Amino acid sequence: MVKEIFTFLVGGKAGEGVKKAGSVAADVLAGMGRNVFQMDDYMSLIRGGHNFSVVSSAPRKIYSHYMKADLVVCFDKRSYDNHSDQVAEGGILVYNSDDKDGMNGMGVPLTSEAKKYPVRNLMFGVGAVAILCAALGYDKKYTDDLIAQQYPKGTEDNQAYASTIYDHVFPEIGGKFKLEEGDTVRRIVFGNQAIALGAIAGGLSVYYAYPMTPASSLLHYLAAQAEKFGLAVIHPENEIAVMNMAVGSSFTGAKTMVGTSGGGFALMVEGFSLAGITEAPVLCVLSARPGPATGVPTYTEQADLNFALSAGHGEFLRIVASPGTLEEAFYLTAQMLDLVWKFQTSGILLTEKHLSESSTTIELQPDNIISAGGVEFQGNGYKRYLDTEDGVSPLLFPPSHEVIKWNSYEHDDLGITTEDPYWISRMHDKRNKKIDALKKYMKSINTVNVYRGEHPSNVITYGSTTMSVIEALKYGQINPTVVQPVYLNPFPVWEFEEFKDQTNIVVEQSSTGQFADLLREKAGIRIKEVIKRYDGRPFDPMELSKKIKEGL
Amino acid sequence: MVKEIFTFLVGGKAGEGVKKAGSVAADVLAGMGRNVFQMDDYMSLIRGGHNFSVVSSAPRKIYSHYMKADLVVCFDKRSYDNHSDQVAEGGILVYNSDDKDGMNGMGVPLTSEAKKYPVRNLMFGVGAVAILCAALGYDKKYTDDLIAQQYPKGTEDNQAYASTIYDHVFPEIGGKFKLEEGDTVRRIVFGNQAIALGAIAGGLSVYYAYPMTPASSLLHYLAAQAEKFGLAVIHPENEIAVMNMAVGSSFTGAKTMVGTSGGGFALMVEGFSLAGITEAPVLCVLSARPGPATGVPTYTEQADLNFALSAGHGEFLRIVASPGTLEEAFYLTAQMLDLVWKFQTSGILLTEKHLSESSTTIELQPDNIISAGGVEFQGNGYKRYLDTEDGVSPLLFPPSHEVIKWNSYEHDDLGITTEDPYWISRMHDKRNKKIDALKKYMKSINTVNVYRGEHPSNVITYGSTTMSVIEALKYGQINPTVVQPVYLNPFPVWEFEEFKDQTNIVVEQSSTGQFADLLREKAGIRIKEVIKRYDGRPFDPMELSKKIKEGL
Amino acid sequence: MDDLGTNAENTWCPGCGNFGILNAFKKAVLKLEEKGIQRENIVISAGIGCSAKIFDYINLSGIYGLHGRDIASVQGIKFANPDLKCVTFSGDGNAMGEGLAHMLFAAKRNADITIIMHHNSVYALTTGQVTPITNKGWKGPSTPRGSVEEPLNPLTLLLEAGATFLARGYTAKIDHLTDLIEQAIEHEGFSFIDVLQPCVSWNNTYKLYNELTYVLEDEPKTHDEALKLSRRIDKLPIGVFWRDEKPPFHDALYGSLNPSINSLSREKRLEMITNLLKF
Amino acid sequence: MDDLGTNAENTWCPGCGNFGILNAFKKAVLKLEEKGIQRENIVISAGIGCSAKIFDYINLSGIYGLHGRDIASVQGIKFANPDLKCVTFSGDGNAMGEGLAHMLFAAKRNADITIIMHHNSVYALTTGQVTPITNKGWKGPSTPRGSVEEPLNPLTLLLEAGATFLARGYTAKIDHLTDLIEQAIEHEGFSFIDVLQPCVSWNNTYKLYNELTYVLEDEPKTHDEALKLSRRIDKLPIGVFWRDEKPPFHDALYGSLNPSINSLSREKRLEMITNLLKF
Ligand SMILES: Cc1ncc(C[n+]2csc(CCOP(=O)(O)OP(=O)(O)O)c2C)c(N)n1
Ligand SMILES: Cc1ncc(C[n+]2csc(CCOP(=O)(O)OP(=O)(O)O)c2C)c(N)n1
Ligand code: SF4
Ligand code: SF4
Ligand SMILES: [Mg+2]
Ligand SMILES: [Mg+2]
Repeated sequence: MVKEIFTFLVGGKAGEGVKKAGSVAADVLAGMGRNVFQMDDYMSLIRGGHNFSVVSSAPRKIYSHYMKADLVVCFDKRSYDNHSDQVAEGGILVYNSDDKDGMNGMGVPLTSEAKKYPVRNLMFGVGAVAILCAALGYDKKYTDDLIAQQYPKGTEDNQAYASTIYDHVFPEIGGKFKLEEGDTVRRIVFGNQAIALGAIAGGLSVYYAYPMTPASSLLHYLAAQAEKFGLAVIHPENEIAVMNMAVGSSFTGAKTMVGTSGGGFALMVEGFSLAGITEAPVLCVLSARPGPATGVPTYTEQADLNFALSAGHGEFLRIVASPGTLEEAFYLTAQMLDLVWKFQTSGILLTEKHLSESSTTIELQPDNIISAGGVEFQGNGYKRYLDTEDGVSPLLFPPSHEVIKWNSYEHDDLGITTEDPYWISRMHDKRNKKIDALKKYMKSINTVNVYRGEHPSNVITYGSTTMSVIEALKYGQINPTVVQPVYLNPFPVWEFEEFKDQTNIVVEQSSTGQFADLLREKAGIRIKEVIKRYDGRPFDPMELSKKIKEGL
Repeated sequence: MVKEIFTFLVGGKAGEGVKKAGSVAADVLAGMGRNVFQMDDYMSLIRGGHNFSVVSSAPRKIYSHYMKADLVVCFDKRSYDNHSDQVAEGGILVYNSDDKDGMNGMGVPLTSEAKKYPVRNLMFGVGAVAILCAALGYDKKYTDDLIAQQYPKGTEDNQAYASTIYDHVFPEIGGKFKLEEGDTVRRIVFGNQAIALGAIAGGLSVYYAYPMTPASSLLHYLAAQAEKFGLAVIHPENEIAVMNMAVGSSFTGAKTMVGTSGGGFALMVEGFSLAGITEAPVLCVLSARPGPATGVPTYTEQADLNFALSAGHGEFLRIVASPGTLEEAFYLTAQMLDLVWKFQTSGILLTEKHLSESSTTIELQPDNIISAGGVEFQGNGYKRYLDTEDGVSPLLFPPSHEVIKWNSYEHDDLGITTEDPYWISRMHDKRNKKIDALKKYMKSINTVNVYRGEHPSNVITYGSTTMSVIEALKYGQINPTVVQPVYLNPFPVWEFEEFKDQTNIVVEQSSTGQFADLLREKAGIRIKEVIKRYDGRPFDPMELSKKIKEGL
Repeated sequence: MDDLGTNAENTWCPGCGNFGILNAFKKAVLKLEEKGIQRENIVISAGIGCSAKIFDYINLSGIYGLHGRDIASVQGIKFANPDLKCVTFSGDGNAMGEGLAHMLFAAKRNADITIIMHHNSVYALTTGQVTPITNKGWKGPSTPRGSVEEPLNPLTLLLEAGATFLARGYTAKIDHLTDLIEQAIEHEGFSFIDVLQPCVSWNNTYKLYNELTYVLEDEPKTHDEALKLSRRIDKLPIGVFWRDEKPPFHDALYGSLNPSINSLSREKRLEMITNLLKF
Repeated sequence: MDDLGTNAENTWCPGCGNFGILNAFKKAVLKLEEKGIQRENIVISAGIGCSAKIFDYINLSGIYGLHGRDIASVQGIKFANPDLKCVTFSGDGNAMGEGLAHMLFAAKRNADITIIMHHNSVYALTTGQVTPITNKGWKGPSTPRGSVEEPLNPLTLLLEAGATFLARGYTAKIDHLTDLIEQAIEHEGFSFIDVLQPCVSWNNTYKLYNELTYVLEDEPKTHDEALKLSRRIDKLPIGVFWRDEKPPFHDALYGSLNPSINSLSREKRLEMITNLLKF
């Protein structure tokens, strides 16, 4: 059986190596030159519960996992209950016969075999990998080498275990799946890694963050890379410190970024407003999860949009952009770092758990990256808040013979506090000029992705949902035009003129349809239907394609 | 000379009794049965600088101070420089001849006379009061009594000083202004006092706040009234504590309110979102000043509108309403307290320095007040988040045999944490139902004030700017219809149908025109012109009436 | 005791110290019931973290608050209804990191609440980062080269802030911990228990604590003795470190008023306001 | 010295203790210049309050931050450019109230910054409310019946948090204060000066401080002595209370890296990333 798309799903308890098995599967499939997309679904706990990892692959670029899998491996009864009906036609279901028997599919004694070894940690995952290897027709040598490479701890036990499991399943499923090889072997990158690398490429020097899912892996990745790239990566006492420290660091000219999720961002908004009035270039990565409040920490949602668009008291330029794919996350992060420096203001890279924590094969052109910059002052008589034609004042950094004052109060052009009506309104005007200047600049760059289709209607979406939409259209072989605003504030209305009165379907992960409202309210878009999902799970391309078809 | 409107303006340094003189003047004028409006303009400092107080009065209800004054008293040169061109036709300018002489107007040796007394604190203010009494034709006895009543400390010195100043000016200006008496003597109330009294009337039990101008006087007033009314009024370590404590208090059934300005509110938004998901009834008074960040603490602006409308991560019902007058502030605060309890959610009473800190004669009908309420549970098997038709679950408070769990995580109907897609989307739906239920309810109450006029066009405004608009129209004798949405979220679009395509002029105190955008985007209002002011000062009715005339 | 549990799925790692806290707390509630404190008068709160999950497992009313803010919310409950016994379960990251100011101020004002701090020296639920009380050198994902900071000491800080009841317990000494929890809840005023809580997944300290802990024979008599004891690291005393008497905040501020109950009637309020607005 | 001032209008009350801090600071800068520390290498910050207005009056670069957050912002400056000497002026409400956690953590991590705390025991700019270090009984507008809380002690808390330089000064002893400021700025690591600052408008403590303050002869040698001294209230010692040596945070975390200067070139970064993405 040769299939274009091949999906592997592995489910079990946290601590059993589910995610790792998914990653290894992704590597195996990527090693065939295929493109892969891995989505990890896990609960907010450390051991137990129910996690699963699903890896879809294709010779072509693939934008989403599929919930119907060709090979499903379940470590326990709960996984079985959750996933036994997600086996694709002609697919295989493998379950742990020690946990419950007499079920459909193929039973494998994962537990009793594992018990023969001292360290059982992650071992089920190793078993899943062995099952995958067998199903794909790889031999034992390949499997052994793979285990050696991917499980450096306790390799021998793991190899022995893998071998047993392999032998168990091979007779029945060996070589069941013949997959087309792809053109080239690509790196797999996870979303927050793409963001981190984009930031570094764009010139990042300092990163502050307090851990918060799903932004934590950005902190972890950057902390691990700090020494190599000469970065300061700091985890302070709380998010308020994070934002206020970031303003301090940007004062020195260091390109500074912070990252968090909704609750942490809520704590940052006072400092965000500080960045607004001091005109401090600070970029915040806001990776959303379902809210309000603590919400559902390890799942995905797009419900922080409105909050992001108007976060912070008072009026100032907030640049908000959201990447549609992991590739875009890489370039866009660098571009946003550039923009906050060019326009000296605060910016938000808005993303979601689904992008931050999913992985995919990726081809990046680091050379295409934009490096963050800004106008630097030359000469004497520096005025921090010089009112210029576009409202952007030249920058200067300490140490300097000139005095550079950033001020959280309203101020005159020297940065000295004022209560004078003249300066109050003038500084409002100055800052507002930057909004116009940015809009003008945005007209010279790509702010909306348009994937032209032949069907005379459009699907409008944004953020990580873009990936779901693209894959759904591919799967469903429908081709409306896909319109994805990358920039959300200022909203690039000028790009929407042509779509305004066409048949538009909006797809988003929010319960109130914030994005649809934004389109209607800011760009006057007529909307036929809004497809929403807000149970914390990303869209599945099959289901979504059906919904889009119905809507068109 | 008999005038309808009489305005008294007194200017000097902080600490010289400027504001007190304004209040005494307001009392004097109110004592004549007239209506008064007092606006205090002061810098963020304790001694020195330049403050002024302006009190306008009329036999009819008056909605604003006027910047052209009939009697101007300047304590120092700076005041003279600021206000000497603000004397109305036929008006009188009195200045301190010890600070600078040879100027227009009438010089009085305020300083050298004051030096004769040990305590000079506030004494200039006493002088200003004496000047007012003389100009209004009050005799010395009246003046003496007034001083005794208003300046209980150092009364005799103050009376002696007042007498000297009175004698100085009487020959020239004695009885210059003959004012029409009004119908009845009314109480003078300041904005935050109206809010405080409205809250108390509505059932307030607990108030938390951290001081922040222009919300501080709400804390101070409530702290002073706490014992009398049996309230807990607490000033904790910061605004984050304030909001999270408030959620805790509302858990017990106590009607709880908090108050702050933009920067403090920014710190509260995480807790605000907590109120959203726990469905905690909490009312926040957000009294705005110019931003961003520290901005201009003692001045006025309406730039926190968008922030208030979507504050907090995630999706939940945020009720936002803004009073147009001090009377409305009284009733609306009680009504908002009621609504947050009825719909178990967080609400914002959005106001501005101009309302919070201005004073006016007021006639209140406490009986018209609404008392805060909510559905209370009866019976057994309590479920905190029972999904009902309108999404509102019955309330129950500890101690109870039933278990009552409020949860910041997404939860099932018992309030137990969940990651189950079923409950996640169901609870989103449940909370969203409250939005619809509230909208339905809002259709049964007054959500938009419409002051019908004869001119075939409308002036749309909100918040304290409403007062400026009404007075400007009275002054300019123009009568377009004034439309003032009291509720801003959910926005009462249904009330705007008739105005949509008419000639609309918007008046607001923001630099980007947030309110105009809201009208355009939410209600599809066609807008001819937006009149904005954003130098921290409220509109002056004369100037504003000119602008409105031009716009019509 | 069973009915003090809930149907929520327990998602702690097998062997986690948090089980000890759960058991000790339930036992303490039963004992308090014997003494006449009804369970419905005990309300609980929790921040966010593994520790905080205990909220779902105890069948008592309360608020599952925000990370670091439970200490504020639980005070809010107390201040509005002083009749309730208010306990919050705080992770060490929660209480000493995000929530440090709230805890110190609760001690300062002698808020009549009980804080049970789950001391595992990691941000466990967010995968093992350093907390403010983690030892220098800790290699967590945010400090891959080892944390460079000295830990804070919760007990000495709280002593300086004016706490009136301070204790330390150990999850493996359930009866001892039960007793501490009972005393803490009974204490009128601020009470805090530093509970040594091994985290088997990120920081398994059972062996260490089994070796180092010992039960205090005598409670320190002076502030200085308490300080000294709190600083010990060669051995880890468990027991009551400090006890003092001061009027609780609500009492000092508004005496016997119970704001959630003693609300004036609508009529009374309106009458008083009408009078206030009359001349 | 004149050129250390600005054209900003000074809006402090005549006689305010803040003038003493302004003068002492300017003097200290001149003295440091004599020692070779150039003024452009000194940057300042401030929170919000009367105290913070000093930012406008000193002709040095820096950030006028948020209420309570200056201590975070000034650390942000330091961490990004460790070559700069970083000083912040914090009101006591600012440092001990809204900003308490930032201050304690700055001490804990030994951030190489100097905090000059204007100790006037009131929120002066917001009209005289109680601060966390105001004595019990204070009748401010938020505590009309008198505050019911005991004050915190900034020095003992900072000692417990691990501060490496602690001192107390008095605004009326300008030369002494100058000397303390100089030493604090020179100190490598966290430094804090508790400056007794009479507020003539809300809390005029000149008489009290003139009576109670005395200049310390010897610096305490031990932590215990420092604690004891910090607790004295019968007399108010001024001088250096504590001095310790520990590597400053930036140094411990990333050695000699100066993030704002030693940024890798674009080429180098892209090359490294390309390599990282290759097999
Ligand atoms: C404002 C905010 N920031 C960050 C988080 C993410 N977060 C959840 S739990 C936690 C740490 C928990 O550590 P601790 O309090 O020690 O609890 P433990 O898991 O160790 O019991 C963090 C940082 C959050 N929920 N909210
Ligand atoms: C978040 C926030 N809350 C409140 C305020 C209002 N505020 C400004 S200054 C101040 C207190 C200042 O007291 P302190 O720090 O002691 O300075 P002082 O005026 O006494 O020098 C407050 C509460 C603010 N600016 N920001
Ligand atoms: S990670 Fe640690 S603290 Fe969390 S449940 Fe597991 S053992 Fe307990
Ligand atoms: S109010 Fe106090 S602290 Fe502020 S300037 Fe006046 S004297 Fe100084
Ligand atoms: Mg912990
Ligand atoms: Mg102070």
